[in-house]
Amino acid sequence: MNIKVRYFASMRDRMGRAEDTVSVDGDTITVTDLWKKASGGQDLPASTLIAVNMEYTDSAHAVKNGDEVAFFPPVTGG
Amino acid sequence: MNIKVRYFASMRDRMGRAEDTVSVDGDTITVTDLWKKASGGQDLPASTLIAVNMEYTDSAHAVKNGDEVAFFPPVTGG
Amino acid sequence: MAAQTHIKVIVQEEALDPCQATEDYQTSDVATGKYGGVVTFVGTMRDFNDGHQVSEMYLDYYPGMTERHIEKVCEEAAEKWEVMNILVVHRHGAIRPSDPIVLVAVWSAHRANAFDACRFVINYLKERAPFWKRETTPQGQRWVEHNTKDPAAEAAANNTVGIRRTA
Amino acid sequence: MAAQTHIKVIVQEEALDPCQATEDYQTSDVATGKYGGVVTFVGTMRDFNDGHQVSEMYLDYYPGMTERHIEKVCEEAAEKWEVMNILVVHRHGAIRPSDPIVLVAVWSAHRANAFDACRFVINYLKERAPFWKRETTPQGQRWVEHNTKDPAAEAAANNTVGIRRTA
Repeated sequence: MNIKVRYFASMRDRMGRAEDTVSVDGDTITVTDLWKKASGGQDLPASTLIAVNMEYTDSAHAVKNGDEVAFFPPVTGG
Repeated sequence: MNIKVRYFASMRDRMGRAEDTVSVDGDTITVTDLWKKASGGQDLPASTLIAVNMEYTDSAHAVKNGDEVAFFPPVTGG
Repeated sequence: MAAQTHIKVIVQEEALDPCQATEDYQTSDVATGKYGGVVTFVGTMRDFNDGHQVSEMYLDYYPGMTERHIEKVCEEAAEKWEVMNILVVHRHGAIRPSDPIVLVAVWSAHRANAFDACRFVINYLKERAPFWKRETTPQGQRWVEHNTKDPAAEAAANNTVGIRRTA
Repeated sequence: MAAQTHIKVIVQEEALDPCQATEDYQTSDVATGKYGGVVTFVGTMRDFNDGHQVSEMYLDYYPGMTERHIEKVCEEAAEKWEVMNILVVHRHGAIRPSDPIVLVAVWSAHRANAFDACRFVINYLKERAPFWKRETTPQGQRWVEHNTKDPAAEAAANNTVGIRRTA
């Protein structure tokens, strides 16, 4: 399955790109493992926020085919 | 001395005029007596508000030469 | 704080364009780049009151006294909350449904102060400011009555404003 | 209440004219003669932050998620307070000092509800809405940091909004 991954703000600068499409074997993958694949084995930086399908969630969340996953720093408000 | 007396809202309708200039013998007169003179001997209607020189006051206030006295119903706000 | 707050109060018979009034005042009187926000309240005439249709309202006021008392309340707000500018524009005379009646605009570095000060001023204007309403309904014209058992107490309250006076 | 409240949320890169936006929306979407007042908050970029000069700000956002979460907060406000209409317009992208960043406008029959709802929505927007600020100062560009010890707790808080949630 293919998962769309998006990065915002300083996370986009850090990754050097705004989004990835990550190919995953199997029906599901945790956010933690998805991040490892997308980042080339790095640990998820402390205080990173996660959204799956535009709702906040945590790193244990099981991502499924067609989900959109986003990583970003704490929001600063408008 | 001459005292300028002003009426607002339903008090103006009741008096049939917006203002009077009342001639008073002596240096001072209470608001109550001033009203009696201006109204031809009537009692001050209940719940009438009084301002002297644009500050709220009561009917015992001693009015002096050059003062402006106003009679009006309770305010309704804007 | 009062010394640092700029206050402008206008009572006018002409139609009120709240946007234009706010923008004109902001351009001429408000320090650019220093305030974080502006809170405005615009009050508009409704076409009903106490369950009956109102086709026109006439607002009487006491020229000089009305402005002076509104200014005093703005000064009181500026003592309570740190705000930069307060603008009040209020109509008098004949007003029709959906006409804007009143604008209160408060500029401040911090939004909480602007909200509190704006609310304080509009509460005074709606409850205690020297205005008198006459409504035109299908039954004719009538002065809106606000019965007072104790005019001395009301007069004292009106002088001190004191909606949230702490003393 | 929510079913009776009309809510519109716009996040745009174009310059924001708060007056024009409020008037256009009011003309097209707000029932004439039925509301007693409208409370608006307009937030403007200041030229300083944390003691240093800011010449430009860039606001990043998450298209789709940002609007959805703002709408949820407006719905929450409409459940708490009886209001007729809520309009939110928020900038993203490059913003310069004294540019309007955000407009929140709330129409209501009773002004207390409009004040409360407006304040609730702007507090959310300023504190928890999915925006990220990058400032340009004499020292260069920097993302504004908001350090979080516990991202899971923060995520949960952001989902529920709950600034004044009673449960």
